[in-house]
Amino acid sequence: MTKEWTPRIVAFFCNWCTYTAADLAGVSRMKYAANTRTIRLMCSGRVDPQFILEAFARGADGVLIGGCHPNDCHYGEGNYKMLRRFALLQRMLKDLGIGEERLRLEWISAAEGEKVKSVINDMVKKITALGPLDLPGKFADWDRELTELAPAVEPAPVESAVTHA
Amino acid sequence: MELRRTIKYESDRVKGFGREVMRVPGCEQLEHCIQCGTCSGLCPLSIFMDHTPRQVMELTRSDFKNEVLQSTTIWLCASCYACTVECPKQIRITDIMYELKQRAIHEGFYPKRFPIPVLAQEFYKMSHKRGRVTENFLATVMFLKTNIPAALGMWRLGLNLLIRGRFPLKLEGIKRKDELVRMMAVVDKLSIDALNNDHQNGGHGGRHNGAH
Amino acid sequence: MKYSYFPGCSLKGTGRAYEESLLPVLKVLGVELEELDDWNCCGATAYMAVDEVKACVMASRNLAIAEKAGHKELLAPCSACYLVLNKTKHYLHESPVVEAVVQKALRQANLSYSGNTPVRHPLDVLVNNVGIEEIKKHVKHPLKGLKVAPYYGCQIVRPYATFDDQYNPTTMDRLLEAIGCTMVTYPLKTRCCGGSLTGTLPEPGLLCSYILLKEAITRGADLIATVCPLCQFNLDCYRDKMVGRWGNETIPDPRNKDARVPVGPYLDIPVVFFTQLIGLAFGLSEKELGLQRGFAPMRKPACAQPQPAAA
Amino acid sequence: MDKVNGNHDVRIGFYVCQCGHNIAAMVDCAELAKYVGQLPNVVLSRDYKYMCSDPGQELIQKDIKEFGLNRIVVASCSPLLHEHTFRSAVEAGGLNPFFFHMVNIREHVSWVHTDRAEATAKARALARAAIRRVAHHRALEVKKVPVHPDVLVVGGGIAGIHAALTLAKAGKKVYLVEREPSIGGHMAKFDKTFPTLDCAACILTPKMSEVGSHPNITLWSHSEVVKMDGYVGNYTVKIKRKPRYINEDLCTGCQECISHCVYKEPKFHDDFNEGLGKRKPVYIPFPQATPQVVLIDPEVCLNFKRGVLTDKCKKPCVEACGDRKAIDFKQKEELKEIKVGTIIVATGFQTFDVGRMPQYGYGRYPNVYTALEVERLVNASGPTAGDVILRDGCHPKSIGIIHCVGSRDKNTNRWCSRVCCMYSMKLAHLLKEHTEAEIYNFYIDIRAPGKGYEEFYDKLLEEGVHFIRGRVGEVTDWAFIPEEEGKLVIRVEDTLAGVVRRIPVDMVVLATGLEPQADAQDVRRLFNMSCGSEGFFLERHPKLAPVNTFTDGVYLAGCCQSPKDIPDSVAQAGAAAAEAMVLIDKGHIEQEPNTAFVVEAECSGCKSCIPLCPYTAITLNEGSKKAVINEALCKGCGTCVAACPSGSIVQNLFDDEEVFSEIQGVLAYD
Repeated sequence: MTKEWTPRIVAFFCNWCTYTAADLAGVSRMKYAANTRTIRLMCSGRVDPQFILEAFARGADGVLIGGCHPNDCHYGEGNYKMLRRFALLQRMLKDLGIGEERLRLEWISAAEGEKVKSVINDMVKKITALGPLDLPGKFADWDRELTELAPAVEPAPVESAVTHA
Repeated sequence: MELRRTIKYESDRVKGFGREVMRVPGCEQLEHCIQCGTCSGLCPLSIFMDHTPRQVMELTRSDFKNEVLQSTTIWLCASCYACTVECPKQIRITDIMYELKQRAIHEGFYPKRFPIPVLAQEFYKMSHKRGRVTENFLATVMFLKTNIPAALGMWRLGLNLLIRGRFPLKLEGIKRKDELVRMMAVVDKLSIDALNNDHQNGGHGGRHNGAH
Repeated sequence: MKYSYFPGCSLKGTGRAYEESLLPVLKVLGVELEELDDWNCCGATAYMAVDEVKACVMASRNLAIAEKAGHKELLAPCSACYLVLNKTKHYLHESPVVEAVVQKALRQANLSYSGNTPVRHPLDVLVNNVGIEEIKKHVKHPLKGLKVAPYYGCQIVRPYATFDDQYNPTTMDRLLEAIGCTMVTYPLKTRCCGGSLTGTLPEPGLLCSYILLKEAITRGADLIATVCPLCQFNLDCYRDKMVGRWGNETIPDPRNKDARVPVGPYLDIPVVFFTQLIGLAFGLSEKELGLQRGFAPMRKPACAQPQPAAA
Repeated sequence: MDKVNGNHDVRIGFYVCQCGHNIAAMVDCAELAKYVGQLPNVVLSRDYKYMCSDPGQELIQKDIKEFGLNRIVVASCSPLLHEHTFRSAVEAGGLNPFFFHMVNIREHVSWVHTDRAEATAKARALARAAIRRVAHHRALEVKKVPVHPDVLVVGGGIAGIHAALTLAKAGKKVYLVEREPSIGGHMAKFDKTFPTLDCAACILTPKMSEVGSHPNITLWSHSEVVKMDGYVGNYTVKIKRKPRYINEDLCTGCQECISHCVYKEPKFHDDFNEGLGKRKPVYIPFPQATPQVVLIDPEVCLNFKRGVLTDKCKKPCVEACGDRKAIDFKQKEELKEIKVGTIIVATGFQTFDVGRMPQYGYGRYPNVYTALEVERLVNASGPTAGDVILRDGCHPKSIGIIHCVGSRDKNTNRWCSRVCCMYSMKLAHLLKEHTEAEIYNFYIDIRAPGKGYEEFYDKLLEEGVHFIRGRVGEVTDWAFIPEEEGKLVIRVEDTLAGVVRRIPVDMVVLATGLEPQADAQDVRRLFNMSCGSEGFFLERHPKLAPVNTFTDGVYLAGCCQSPKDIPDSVAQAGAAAAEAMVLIDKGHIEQEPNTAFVVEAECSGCKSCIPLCPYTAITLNEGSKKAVINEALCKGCGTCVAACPSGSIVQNLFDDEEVFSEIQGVLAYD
């Protein structure tokens, strides 16, 4: 870990609204926290639950999903599809012991550069307060326990859930 | 006729004064003033002011502290909020006037015997001492302190009020004065400005969620 | 309906008539009031000029006591109090810094402020909680033909237009129409009365008040109805000074448009609290409504003399 | 440092763009280049001043040949800006253009962060992700689809008219759809135009009739677009033609029906004259209306009751029309469906609703007017034939014109409406001409930034029109001194003289600002565009793509994009027409090959993807019981990919591997 911990947030932005909004924020020289790492997708509908789990598994402290406002999806309803998965995922994450605040879905239109700024700053603030998630660290511990205590035991469900094909 | 130089030199500015005022909660919007004059246009008292409210805004923003705090404008503001609700840039002019009044009083920036600040302070004292204010006493004190002839001129008003039972002869007050004293003591201890500054410099004060 | 009641200093002094008329009227309407225990000065406008934060502490003490009292809402009849209490709520909400200070101060008195006690004005309560219809039910002597200039003053609609329109408030109009009065169009409804300037700087202060009286007169009003003790005081108690200053100004004769007459003699137009009018309509006596406290005697046109309501 | 996939023949070239100081100032480019240089598969790593410049692009091409690079990553600005540039460069270098990936370290890093170390760290993470990602890139083919040569222009104001004519003259077929019964828009209501003062009708009417008669233009007035499907080059649009109860082909515009209507006197609200005039149930909006065809208002015509045909009227209009038989009370609304390749949206603006600023007394005082009303009032063909007679029957001796009503005001609309200063001065001139009244302009700032505009301002000063710099607080009718009695009083600070003034006037004109049409949001969705925060349609780039939208093949013209005057609207309309022609004349568009396909072997035939596709591009092959995606229909949103339980759907450019490696990349520690 770096000397003094700051959260790392993976952001999945849809190409048409939120990514463009982030560009706008840049063109408008708005200043926001440098903790997000943006990954561009064509539509929030493309966000596969596995992407999110993978992000957490690889050490993200939070995941932000940005899509078009309801009715504004470039592809009609991709954002709704995401919304549905999101609801399920929230529940699942709770069971995995990952606080709901760590996964956030926001509708941000191409015009809302200001919102990109405020959402990111707000999320960084909240997650800083929550502290690190550090799943990789936990995995390591669990692995150790497993190997030390019960070599026979199956791998922890969490791990199986986050390892992808 | 007697001539006066009206030019302003940079040395006349008290640099940072404007910023200071704009940092006070409620006064931030002053930055956005476009000098449209809506405030003066609406102000029922602007017709008596040496500087119109608009000018006070500009003088404040550009650090002409002395001009601002010496102007009659801040004292003429009767806080009817007409300017505040109409300002196209949502500047809370009335609140800024309060801020300026406070500074003028703290720094003794007003003519001797000028009734308004005297009233304000007497009001302050009385409400502190007694927890409540009895207007007629307040007025009397003010007149005695500022303009005795006027006080005399007021006797008829006083009498009329007396006849109509609107001139209480005893001072109002609260029971738990000590409580109030303790509360005020707290405020005196904490320097609100200090808090403000800390608050400004990224202290999580809420309204500012700038990047850190 | 039960409210905590914050009279404010004026209603105990120069504005007694307001309290004297408010209480019986609310009683008739079955609105219970409980005067706030050991309330203190709201930290009124004059105070704010000295130390805004302390003003907030003053105000919030009252708010905190009200919260303790347990009735959901606080009734503040004086416009200045109403504004300062509301303003404090906004201020505390907006500025966490100030709130921190205030909470700390309150703790000295084992009080705390949560911000969930709405501050209401009688106009608001009468129209939006009691309701015009309910009020009509209690009218015994409709003030038929009484031409009223409704004067709201500034501080109940500005800057927080909570229960009425800030350009053209109408709650009092509706209220007084309900008890039979006729409203004259009065464009100065919310223009400033000069506040405390009338006392401190008569020239500008009195002019503000004078303009209000003059306009009401030229619009042919029998009287002016106010909602604020300070407004009432300013319009009511400085007439002699106004006559002295502007008595000779001429206005179009209210009775005959072409002629012009000096305004002086008309300046004794009565200025009453809206609650006093409601009281009259409810059949309460002028005495118990404190009407005798006004400088200008309340003139009622013959048709407005108490008469049984056409039920 | 964990190893990227086993793909060892991957040879990546990495380039950081300093973008002058734009990036270099906040990101340590040299350090970044150095860092990426030591990542696996990276053959060379450079930082350069301007990658998008020709030398920058040539550098890439040279390196590809020299070092046998087969993957290129450029860290510079937003892919939405230059991805295309670099792909072409890569292609020119002899590689498939999709062996390229772009990292946005300007809009998303250098411009938005304040700590150089943090910014550089973020840039490192993003670059690292791209390096890992690009290893998985595959060669892809760009699909070419033909562009339908016809164009749809929505809105028949001056912008729409100009765009339509430009295209028609170039030999393109154009559908011009206008909501109102006639084209002409706001300009048709104006009397004169600033600063030249040439009569609006004189310059607009010829263009209108040309539209009406041009063989290449299909004009559908009194019609609205209700649906748009398809994609750039191949849009299918549904248009609703509202019934006007007149057969357009048979009506000659003789207007006999109007004079014979049972209503002898016009008595209904006349929208074109802002309600200052009246019309009959059967009417033609204004003399030069195009098409020159009357229409019947079913809301007020005696032959209808609340819009429903009753046949109660003896219909002298039908008699008057005689054997032309143009009147058809049975006419129904009809739906037209057209195919076009490109669309120009020119839906215009609406004027600010002055009811939102009661302090100016509109509606309360009869002699307070909106600017548009005054345009009609001074107009020779207006309701008063150009005689400025007020609602109370008098002629004004003094007039106050209040600028910025509903502009530059956080309580209403924050933006400057750009045209009010000029049209206010125009109206001041015209009113002076018509009434010789004393005229006061109340302004915050005079904005006259156009050819001949400042000169016009100067001309007005010469004419003795008063200019008072101050925003009016309120308009009232209470008199302070006798001279004010019976007048409207404007109280304002003359901010230049530094004094407060009360100015009694007979007439007040409110220079209302421009705002988005009430239904702008619906229109935006219809053509799936974006809106700026004020609600005007958002251009793709404020400087470099001012008439493009985020939807390819949909262009903007006129005030629907932002307030602008006639010259600018016309210029923009020309630009939009040109952009449309670019596509038409090119004949085809290249489609981003980001479509999805099913890996038959892995598909379990569960059908869960089928209902998800908004374009019904997925079907089940009854034979193989496997899903198949019709590439032509797929638009590449990737929703099905994310949902496929067996992970058997692959999206080009956003393949699972690619995204996963990107995720791992941004999170891996240095």
